[in-house]
Formats: sequence, structure tokens, C-alpha cells
Amino acid sequence: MKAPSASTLRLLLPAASLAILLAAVFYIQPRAMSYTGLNLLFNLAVPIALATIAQMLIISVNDLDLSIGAFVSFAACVTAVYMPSAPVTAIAILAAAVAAYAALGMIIHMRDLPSIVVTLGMSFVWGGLSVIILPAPGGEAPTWLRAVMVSKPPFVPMAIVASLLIAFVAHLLVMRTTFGVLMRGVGGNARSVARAGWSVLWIKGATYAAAGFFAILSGIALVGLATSADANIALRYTLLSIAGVILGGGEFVGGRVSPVGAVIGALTLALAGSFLSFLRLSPDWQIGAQGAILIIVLGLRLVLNRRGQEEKQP
Amino acid sequence: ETSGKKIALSNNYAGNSWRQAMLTSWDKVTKEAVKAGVVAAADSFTTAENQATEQAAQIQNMILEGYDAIVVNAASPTALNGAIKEACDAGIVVVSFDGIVTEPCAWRIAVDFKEMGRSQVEYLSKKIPNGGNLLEIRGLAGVFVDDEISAGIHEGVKQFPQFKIAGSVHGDWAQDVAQRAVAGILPSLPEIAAVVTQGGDGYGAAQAFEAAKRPIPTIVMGNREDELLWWKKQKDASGYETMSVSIAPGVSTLAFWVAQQILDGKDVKKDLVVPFLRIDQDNLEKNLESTEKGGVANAEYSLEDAQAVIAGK
Amino acid sequence: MSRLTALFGKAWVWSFVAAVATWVVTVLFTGGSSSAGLSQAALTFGAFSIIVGLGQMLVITLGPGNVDLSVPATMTLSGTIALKLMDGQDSLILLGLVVSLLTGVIVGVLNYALIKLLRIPPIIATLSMSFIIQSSAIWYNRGLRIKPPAMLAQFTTSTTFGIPNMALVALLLSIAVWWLLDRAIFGRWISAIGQSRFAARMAGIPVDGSRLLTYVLCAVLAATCGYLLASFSGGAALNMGSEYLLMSIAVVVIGGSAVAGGNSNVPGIWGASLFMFLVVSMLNTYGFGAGARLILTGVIIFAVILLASRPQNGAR
Amino acid sequence: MSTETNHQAVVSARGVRVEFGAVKALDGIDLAILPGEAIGLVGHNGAGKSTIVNVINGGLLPHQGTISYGGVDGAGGITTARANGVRCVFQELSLCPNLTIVENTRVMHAGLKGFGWRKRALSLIHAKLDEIFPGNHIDCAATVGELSIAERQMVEIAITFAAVTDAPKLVILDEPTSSLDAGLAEQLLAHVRHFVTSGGAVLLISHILGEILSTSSRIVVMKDGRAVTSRPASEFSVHSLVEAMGSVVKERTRGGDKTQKDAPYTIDRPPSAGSQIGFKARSGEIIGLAGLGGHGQTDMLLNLFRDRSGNWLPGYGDAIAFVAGDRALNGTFPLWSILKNLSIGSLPHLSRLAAIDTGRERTLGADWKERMEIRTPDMGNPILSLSGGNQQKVLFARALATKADIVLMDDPMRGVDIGTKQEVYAILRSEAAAGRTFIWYSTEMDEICLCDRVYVFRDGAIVAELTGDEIEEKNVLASSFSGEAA
Ligand SMILES: Nc1ncnc2c1ncn2[C@@H]1O[C@H](COP(=O)(O)OP(=O)(O)OP(=O)(O)O)[C@@H](O)[C@H]1O
Ligand SMILES: Nc1ncnc2c1ncn2[C@@H]1O[C@H](COP(=O)(O)OP(=O)(O)OP(=O)(O)O)[C@@H](O)[C@H]1O
Ligand SMILES: [Mg+2]
Ligand SMILES: [Mg+2]
Repeated sequence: MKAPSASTLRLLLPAASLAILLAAVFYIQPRAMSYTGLNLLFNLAVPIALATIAQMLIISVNDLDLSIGAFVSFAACVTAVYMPSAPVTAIAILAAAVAAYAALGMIIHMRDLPSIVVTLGMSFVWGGLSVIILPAPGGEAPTWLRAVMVSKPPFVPMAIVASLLIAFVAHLLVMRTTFGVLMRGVGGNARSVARAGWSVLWIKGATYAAAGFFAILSGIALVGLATSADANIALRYTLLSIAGVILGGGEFVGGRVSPVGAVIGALTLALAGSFLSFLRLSPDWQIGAQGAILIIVLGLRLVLNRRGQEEKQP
Repeated sequence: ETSGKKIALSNNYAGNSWRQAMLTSWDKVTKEAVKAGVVAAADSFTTAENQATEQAAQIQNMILEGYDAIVVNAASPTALNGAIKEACDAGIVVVSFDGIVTEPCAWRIAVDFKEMGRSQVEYLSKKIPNGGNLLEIRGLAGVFVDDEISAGIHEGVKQFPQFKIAGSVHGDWAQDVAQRAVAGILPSLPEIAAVVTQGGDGYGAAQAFEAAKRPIPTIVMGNREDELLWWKKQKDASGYETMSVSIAPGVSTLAFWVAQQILDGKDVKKDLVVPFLRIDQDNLEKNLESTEKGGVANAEYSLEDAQAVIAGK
Repeated sequence: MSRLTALFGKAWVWSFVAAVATWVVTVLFTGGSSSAGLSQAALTFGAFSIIVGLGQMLVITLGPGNVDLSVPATMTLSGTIALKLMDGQDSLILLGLVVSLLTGVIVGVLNYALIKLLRIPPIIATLSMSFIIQSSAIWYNRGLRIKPPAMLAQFTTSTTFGIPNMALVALLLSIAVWWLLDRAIFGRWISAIGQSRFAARMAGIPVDGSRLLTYVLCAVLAATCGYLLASFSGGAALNMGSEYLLMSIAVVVIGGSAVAGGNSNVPGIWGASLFMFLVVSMLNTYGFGAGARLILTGVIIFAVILLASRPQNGAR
Repeated sequence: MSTETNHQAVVSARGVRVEFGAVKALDGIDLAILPGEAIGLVGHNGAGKSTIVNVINGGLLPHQGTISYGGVDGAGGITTARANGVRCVFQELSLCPNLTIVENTRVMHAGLKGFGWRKRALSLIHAKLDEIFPGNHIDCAATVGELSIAERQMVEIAITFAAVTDAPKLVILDEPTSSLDAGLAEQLLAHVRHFVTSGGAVLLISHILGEILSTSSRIVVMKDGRAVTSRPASEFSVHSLVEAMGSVVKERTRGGDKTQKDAPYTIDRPPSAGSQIGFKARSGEIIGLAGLGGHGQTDMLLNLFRDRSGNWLPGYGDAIAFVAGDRALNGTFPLWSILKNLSIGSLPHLSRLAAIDTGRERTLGADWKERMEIRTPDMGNPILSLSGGNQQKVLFARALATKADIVLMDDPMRGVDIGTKQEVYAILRSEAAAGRTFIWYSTEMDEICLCDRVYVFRDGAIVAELTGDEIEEKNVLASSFSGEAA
């Protein structure tokens, strides 16, 4: 028998923690074990999953994006304000935002800037733009978007279909295409990619653009679910997306990421919150419990992981 | 008859004294109601971070858990609409208060935040008929309440044009943030006649003025005990005059009773208004006495109070 | 001349350039009359960012992925516990300080326990910890604002020789941290760990001991800051640290420390802290709305980083 | 050099100068490589070998002089070089550790595109690995990070020799055998000879002169950035080659007789991993760990190290010191100066009240710079400005400068030139005589033969213990392969 490879293990662990958590939720709240139940549990995880993919792309080239939350909020504001009445304007703004992301990636590479600081600065910029576009919460979701987000496909709820789709597309992009290989190559050893004659500058630009694109999808999906937007709507996504990537088996440096894992990580995080509210804790400790559950889920991952490492040795 | 019904409180933030007082009031009043058999359960839930998305997920969980009514203090007036609509569709009564929601199927116990802002300027116009420069301390940018109060203040300034807003900072409804922001802008401001605020920031402003050794203007307070104490000290020392206004954290208990009444089959208007809690020069001492040390001036509601509000009295 | 270029080669210089520029622009608004007041305010409020920034810098020096997100919660908990304990009595000031430092030590140890024992990446470990700490603070005091002892409040809000006491405290702590980083063995150790943990281990450095101490120091500095800030602003509030999450990271990186770890400097923290305060003051002074203010803050941070940067060196 | 040869040359460099600040890495060097030629490039550490490689490869633009490919003066740069069939295996490994072997192949070969590239890359690399290193057991679907250093080196070599659209014309091998054991090295050299006969050109850099002599057709000796000699290989012997490099061959000595046979054991580990033989060491002994690469020698060193060095409390670093072989992974601190890299192991002894005495630190640096002949104008320069071999010397100095009783060495002579090696051997001897214990893992038989006692490893366990005159190449090899014969 061949031992499972590192990448399979990387995927197996998050999947196992999701399954355990799901079983616990079903046990406490059997009502969740239904079409509507699953949809309610997971539909808000869809935008988080998209944001997590965006973060994962950035992490795969050894950078970190502290502005994802602000940027998703910005995309949501643009969608809610312009998409219903002036779709062309909305698309133009969003396209410009993707271009801005690509430019950021290239500047970060060209000037050898720390991505954390640049994106920290950018989070203020996106936040400011959102406040200007939408000073008070409001806007509305375009009807088609709302229709997509609340649609009820047969047998499998929309939330699950969407998650599968995101995982599939991201997996293709990151793990199967040449671009994905080069992108992860830059994370693993940028110098050797450059020595093989590739332009790291363009690879980074394209990676950031792809991340911007997924973040925009996240904002759009969020508006579809929430029906409106505000400037602070997704600020939490910055940390959630980082946690999701790590939970999904990704690593901060070295280009080791897993798109399917990232989606599972996002679902796990969403589920962890629900699990807690089903427990009915004292209000004083509800916030703390969210920390505790993160610790437990990650601790679980690493306990399993250690066994995985032992198996790996000859 | 609602003895079999379960009510949940969905709260988006617990990180300040006002919210803590709100949760305490809820706990106190609902515990008794549950004991008396008025309702079967009244649980409260708070999200870890002040985010609409997290609260939407929380409301969806409440739907799954089968609550009959959800009382919500919303992070955003609109961003929860999707989740609230789902709750309504599942036959759940949704009552929003303080942070109200625009979804038509929900009830709203609103505070007229605009009026709260406007009334500050009106008060000042009586106290300082000649007018002067105002410093405006706002709340958290991009949040509905901040926008409303600020709009009210600007309306007030339009109404009483002897006042002019000389500077405006965001204090995020926190004493230390307000203090920091005011201290930063103060050196470059002309003489300030009064400070208009949103609550939770008056004491910080006072400290900043004191530290800069500037004459203390009339600072409108926000019902926090430290603000009232400071005011009392100034009043005793030099006859300092101001007013204090905020919404009572106990409004959560009003929302509870309203939800109970709706569940009981009473016909309740979708839009209810509660007055804000205002403290003036003459009732300062009385209010200070009844305010918990380090807390917020509060008023809890009984079933009768709620019935009176519903009746539109 | 060459000395000047050498100076501008140092990353931290740019934060001071930025701070001075914003100061000048702000003071120009009033034709110079606000200079003293503004400087005092900047020093006072900058001091708090400096204190937490110093701790965060130590942690960031430990290498990629090391950052302490529990700083705000630690500040809150330490302030809450200390102020409730002192209950406004001057005689308990020292006890309050000791207990608040102890809070920091405990938080630091717990943080590292999660990182080491459960092998949770520091970002997530400290974030999770911060939720637990925040809950503890809520449970302990439910957000009530208890007044600080009068003597302590007096000390934190007054000046000595025209310099705010808080700035003097920050200066003392900065000198201590500078000594630790630049002169002591410990500084070499954490810098080595930041460059390569494995190589550090093989060079005989007690890696875990050093990392533990670093996380403890960061939490202790945050606790100190919480104690001082609560006393300064007349009571602890549950959200009093929230400003300092991004702030503590921002002052470290704008100050020119390498985000990848291994390289850090103390003066940059001062420049960056003063700058971060002055930027907001400047934009408030000129009456920008919240949106424009945010955008300009971001753009200015970006510009500072860009100025201090060097092109990627293409050779080798 | 006639214009005609230049015309045929795959690459020719004329009057190339490269300077790094005050260091003249290349000082007007001429070098032309013809098809069908295997050039052996030798020289002391820091002679400029890797630098000329970088120039030819297009990674570094010369400050003066020209470089032309196939007789045409090109614009230079990586793309031009690659387009002209120049491929390079670098001194430091340059694969992406997070990618699989197949994906790494894709990164290195832009020609592998379109649908089904994975399959094509897999069969390509698989065939090439089998061709160069017959009998290897590398799984081509594996992630590079999971491979041992030797396996990574093999993969990199195979990828470099592989041809997708057009075959490589010139392959540069910068110390390719430094991580390979003797068997694998011989396989590689055989492939090089075969490649050359079929018309390819090779530029081989190595400090193992035997390899150079057996494989190259022409040998170029470099010294301080210049090519001092360039003659057919047949005109050299080891002796004359060393002389041409400016060093003197010294007699090999084993000091075994001098060690105190009855000195107490400083290390005494019971047998483990199914082995019959325990691991023991006396003070003053030099113990060799032999066997094929990656059979548990490094793990033994790491275990010995962990046993004796605290991870929580500061010690004085007096118990044990470690000399890394894989500099980039566990040796150097890239942001630091040479001096800081050197002194990190001895800080407790250089400080007063936990504060470092920079004066004493500098003295220590100057002392070891001289003893190790570290080639740098200033110990304050960044460590990465040193050539590979000189970096290795710094790591050596770091361990020897401590007061550690036991020094572990993880194949530490990788990339160290022959002159320095002999210096270091002498230092080892004298330090051992003074009572230090050295535990030395080496992939080079010459070095194993210098030890007092040798443990041979196979599959993670000790399979033989050799002492004194038993330490011979054939005995070591016999034990290394003993399992296979049975
Ligand atoms: N010979 C080796 N070659 C390459 N990597 C190694 C080797 N030995 C150990 N490592 C890796 O280097 C890292 C550091 O090893 P070490 O055992 O010193 O860390 P540690 O004390 O376990 O620290 P932590 O528990 O915080 O990871 C580990 O990830 C380990 O897997
Ligand atoms: N990036 C750099 N910055 C400064 N100096 C450098 C740099 N790269 C190389 N050098 C210097 O150039 C000289 C030649 O280095 P090079 O790496 O070519 O030596 P080498 O012959 O390959 O040595 P080795 O056998 O040790 O690998 C050395 O003195 C080295 O210190
Ligand atoms: Mg070299
Ligand atoms: Mg070798």
C-alpha cells in the first residue's frame, strides 16, 4: 500500500474536521439535517468561500492580503448601488478594481514591498471608497442575482452546489493549469521560476487580478444573500479568509495551498459558528467560545497532521 | 397565551457598556417572565464581531432552532433583510429595535435618532442664543445610527444658523477614541462654544479639552455614568450646564414585551417609536443615583409600559 | 553628503519624514499657532501606539506568520482587571500594575502554549485567544467603567518639563526594548529565529524559550498599555483596544521593520506612531469627510512604503 | 582564440568583468565553449566560477565585455541564453519544493504546453531519470519537498538534460555531485561523457578533481576572477592541477593512534532501529558516519543534537555544536553580516550581563577570517555576498569557535575547495587532540578514511562499525550494500 501523499493528507484533514462538526450539529439540532436546514447552515458560507479562494491565491505567492474584507465590502457596495440601475457602470468599476489589484501585485513585486503593509494601506482606500459610494447602509440586489442566490435546485441546496462549483473551478485554475503551476512555483521558489525564463512580474500581476476577481464574486454573492450592502459588511472576511486557508491545509509561505481545502475551511468556519449558537452558552462566554472552537478545530487538524507526518517517514 | 413560545434575542455587539446594560436588562426581565410562565424561553445570542454577515448567520440558526419570535438589534438596517425575510417566511415574528431593519415583514421599535441630533442644537440655541462654533463628534463611519444623528445635527444647524460646525471627528462611540480624535483636531480649532455628540464620547471630549487647557464648552452628554459624574462635579464647582441624551438600554425589554404581545395575537402596528432618555440640569442627581456605577442611565419596561407604547399613548 | 544618503538608506527615516511633513501641513492650517498643542497631543497619543508597537515588533521579528492579534483584548482585560481591583484607591496603584503585568504574562504564556502545543499558526492562535480574553473581560466586569485612582489619573494626564508623562514612559520602554534587540543576546536570538527557525535551532539557540519570552513580552507591553490607557481615559472600556489592532501592526511595518521578520528597529516605531496620529489630525483639521479621510490615509501609507522601497534587485 | 572557433562556439565570453562593490568577481575573463567539449572549471572558493555561470546563463549582465551565443552577439538575458540552448544546474538547488516533479518540469520547460502536458512531462522526466540514473526509485508524482537532497539534485539534473522542443546545446553543472554519493556521481559523469560524444557541450564545476580529470576534455583553472590556465585534460594530473590552482597537496594522516583508547565515552547510545550496534564516542575521537546518502546519518546527527541542547532554556552552547551541510536550509542567516553569522554560536561567551561586547565579537571574527581564509574584504558584508564555499567556511568557524565538546558535521565540506579542506582537516586533528569529539557524516570516501572510527548506515540503522585500518573504501561499500547482496 502506498501511503497517502502530502496533498491528499492536506485535504483529508479539513474534510474530516468538517464531517465531525457536521455530525455534531446534526446531533444537537436534527432539524438541520434537511434541504432547507443545510441551505440555512451554509448559504452565508458561499461568499466566505469565494473570499477564501481569493486570499489563497495571494497566499500562494507568499503574500498576504489584509484588505480582502474591505475590498469585498467595496465590491458589495458597488454591486448594490450600481448593478440594478446601471449595470455597465458597475461592471466598469469592478473591472477597474481588478486592474488595480493586478497593478498592486506588480508594484509589490517590482519594488519588493511587503504585501501586508500595502494591503493594509489599501484596506483604508477601499473602505473610504465604500463610504463615499454608500455613506449609509442601503442599495439593493439586482433581481437576477437575488433569484440565483435563493434558487432551489432539486435535491441539493444552492449553498452546496455553489460551494462545489467554487471548489471545482478553483481547483482547475490552481492545481491543473499551467498558470496555477507557475503561480505556486513563484510561491515555492520565485528565483528558479525567473531563471526558467518566466516573468515573475506578470505572474504576480495575474495572480492578484485573479484574487481580485474572486473577491468581487464574493461581494456580489454577498449582496445576493443580504439584499443590500454597507461599507463595513465584510470586514470580518479578512481574518476569516486567512483562517479558512490555514484550516484548509494551506501554509503561509512556500506556495503550499489547497483550493478544495480552502472551500472546506470556509464551510467549517461557518459551521463552527452555528454549532456554538446551538449550544446555548451564557452570553458572557459566547464570544470566547468562538475562539475556543477555532482552537479545537485547528488543534484537531494538527493532532491528525502529526500522525500524518509520522506515517510519511520511511 | 404565550407560555409555550420561545423568543430569542439576536445581538450584534457586546463590546461597550451600553450593550452590556442592554443584555443585563434583557436577562433580568426575561428571566422573571420565564419564571412566571409568560414565555417558555428567552435566550440571548451575541456575535463575536460586529458584522451583519455574522448576524445573518445567527438569525438563520435561530430559524433552524425553531424560535417563535426573534428580537433583533441589527448591525445593519438592510443587510439582514435576506435572513429576516427567511425568518418571516418560516412564520417567525421578528421585532427589531435600536438598530432597526427595513424589511417590511419585521416590526420596528425605532428611536428618532434624527430628532435626537436636532434636539441637541435646539437645546444649545436656548442656552447660547448668540450661537458659536460647534465641534461634532460622530460615531462609526458607515453605520446607520451615525448617519441619522449627524443628519439631525446638521438639520438643527440649518434651523439655528447662529451655529456653525467648525470641526467634525469620528469618535466611534468610545471615550478613548473620541478623546484621541478631539485632542488631534483641537489645537487647530477656533474657540468652541459647544460639542454635539452621539453618546459614549462626551467624557472623552471633556478630557481632551481639559488636557489642552482650553475653556470647557457646553458638551452634550450621552447618559454614561462617567459623563454624568463629570457633569455633576462641574455643576457643583461652577454651575456648569448641559444636557444628556441617549437611548435607554432597557429598550430591549420593550422589544421583548412587544414580541410577546404579537405572539399573543395582539394587533400591533409595524412601526413603534420610543422616546429617548434625556437628562437635564434638574434631574441630573436623580438619574445619577439610579445609574449603576460605571454603567449607563437605564430604564426597563414592563408589560404595561409595552401595552401603553403599543396603544400609541 | 554620503552620511545623508546613508541616513536615507535606513528604512525608518521615512516614517519620520512623513510625520514631520504631516505635522507641518497641519500646523500651517492655523498659521503655526497650534504647533505646541498638536505636538503634545501627538506625543501623548502616539505613546500608546508606541508601547503596543514595541511588543508587536518583537513578535513580528520572529518571522513570517508571527503576529499577535490578541493585543487589543489583552489591553482591555488588563485595564479592566486593574481598574476594578484598584477601585479608585491611590494605595492600590502598584498592586494594580503588578496584577495587570501578571495578566500579560498569563496571556503570553497561553498564546505560546497554543502555538507550540497545538501547533496552531500564530495569527489564528492569537485571534482565538483574543476572543477568549475578551469574554473574560466581559465576564469579569461587564463593561462597567470604574474610575482610576486619582493619583494615577493625574500622572498619566500630566506633563514633566512640558513633555507628556506617557511619552516619557514610552521612551523608557523603547530604550529597554532597543537594548534588548540591539545590544542583548536575546535580540540576536529572535532575529536569527526570524530568518530561519531551523538554522537557529541548529546554532544552539533555545528557540522555544526565546519565542515564549517574546510572546510574553508582547502581551506584557500590551497589558501595560491597557493599564495606562484605562487610567488616562478615565476608565477601562470593553472596546478600548480595538483601535490598536491594526495600529500596532501598522506602526511596525511603516516604521521600516521587515515584515518577513529578522530585522527590526525601534526609532521607526516612534516615527510611525506619531505619523499615524498626525495623519488623522491633519485630515480632520482640513475637514475631510470620513470617506476621503480613509482614502488619503491609505494612499499616504502606500506612498511612505513606496518611498522607502528599493527596486527588486534583478541580479542573481 | 581565432574568430573561427568563436563562430562555432555555443557560447563565448570575451573580456567579461563583473564587480560586486569592491569585489572583482570576474576580472576580464575569456571563455569559449565548443560543441562536443566538456570543460572542467576549477578554482578556489570565490574564484568566480558561479559568477561566470550566471553570466553565461544570462542571469547576470556583465559590467564589461561581451557574451555571444552561437557566434551572434545577443542582447543577453535569460531568455536569449535559453533560446540558444543554454541550460544550467545551479550550485544551490533551484526547484520549487512545493511542486511535484512533473510540475517542476513544466516550469523549466516552457515548450510543454497545451492539453495533456502532465502526461507528456511525466513520461519525459521519467525516461530521463531512468536514462541518467538507472535503477533510481524516484516517484515522479511526488512533491519535491519530500525528496532527499540527493534525489532533488538528481531530478534537477534530469530536468535540465531533458529536451522538449529542442535539445540543450550547453549544460552547465555547478558542483552537481556535491550531494550525490559516489555511485550516483559516477552515473552522472557517465551520462555527461555520453552527452558530449553525441555533440553536446558541458561546463562542469567541481572541487573533486578526480571527477574533473576523468570527465573533461579541457580544464580551465580560475583564480581571482581570471582564467589562469586552459589546457586539455590529458595534460593534467591531480598533482599538477592542484599546483595550477595554487595549493599544495599534503600528506593524509590519520591520528588514530594518538587518541586515548580508554578515555570515557562522552556519547553512549544503545542500539536502535533494529541494529545490533550502539553508538559510542570518546572525547578526542573523530567518528565517521558512512553509507549511501540519506540512510539515516543526518537523523542520527539531529538526534544527538536534540539530546544535548535545550530548546527552552539558554545554555552556553558548550555541550554540542552543529555544522550544517545544507546551508540554505539550516545554516546561514541571510539577512545578517558574515560576522553575525559566525558569532551567533558563541554569544554567551562574548557578552557581559547579557549584553554583547562588540569589540570581542570583532576580534573573534578577525581571528577566524584568518584561520579559515574567508575571502571577503570586510566581515561586515552580508553573508550572501560570499561564494558558496566561503559560506560553508563561516559555518565551520561558527561551530569551532564555540566551546562545545562535541561537534556534529553534516557533510560539511560540500563545495569547499581542496586547499581549504586540507586546512580544515588539520584544524580538526588539532582540535580532536585537544579533546573535542567530532562526528562527521560525509559522502566522500577520502574524508571517511580520515576518521578514527566509522559507523556504516543502511536503511536508518547502523550495520557496521569499522576501526583503524578496517576503514577502507571496499569495506565501507561492502557494508553499505550488505543487505542487497543477501
Ligand atoms: N534534517 C532535516 N532537514 C530538513 N528539515 C528538518 C530536518 N529536521 C527537522 N526539520 C524540520 O525543521 C523544523 C524545525 O525543527 P525542530 O524540531 O527544531 O522544531 P521544533 O522544536 O519541533 O519546533 P516547533 O514545534 O515549533 O515546530 C521542523 O519543521 C522539522 O520538521
Ligand atoms: N551578490 C554578491 N554580492 C557581493 N559579492 C558577491 C556576490 N556574489 C558573488 N560575490 C563575490 O564574488 C566572488 C566570486 O563568487 P562565486 O560565487 O562566483 O565563487 P565560486 O568560484 O563559485 O566559489 P565556490 O567554489 O565557493 O562556489 C566571491 O568573492 C564572492 O564573495
Ligand atoms: Mg560557486
Ligand atoms: Mg559530496
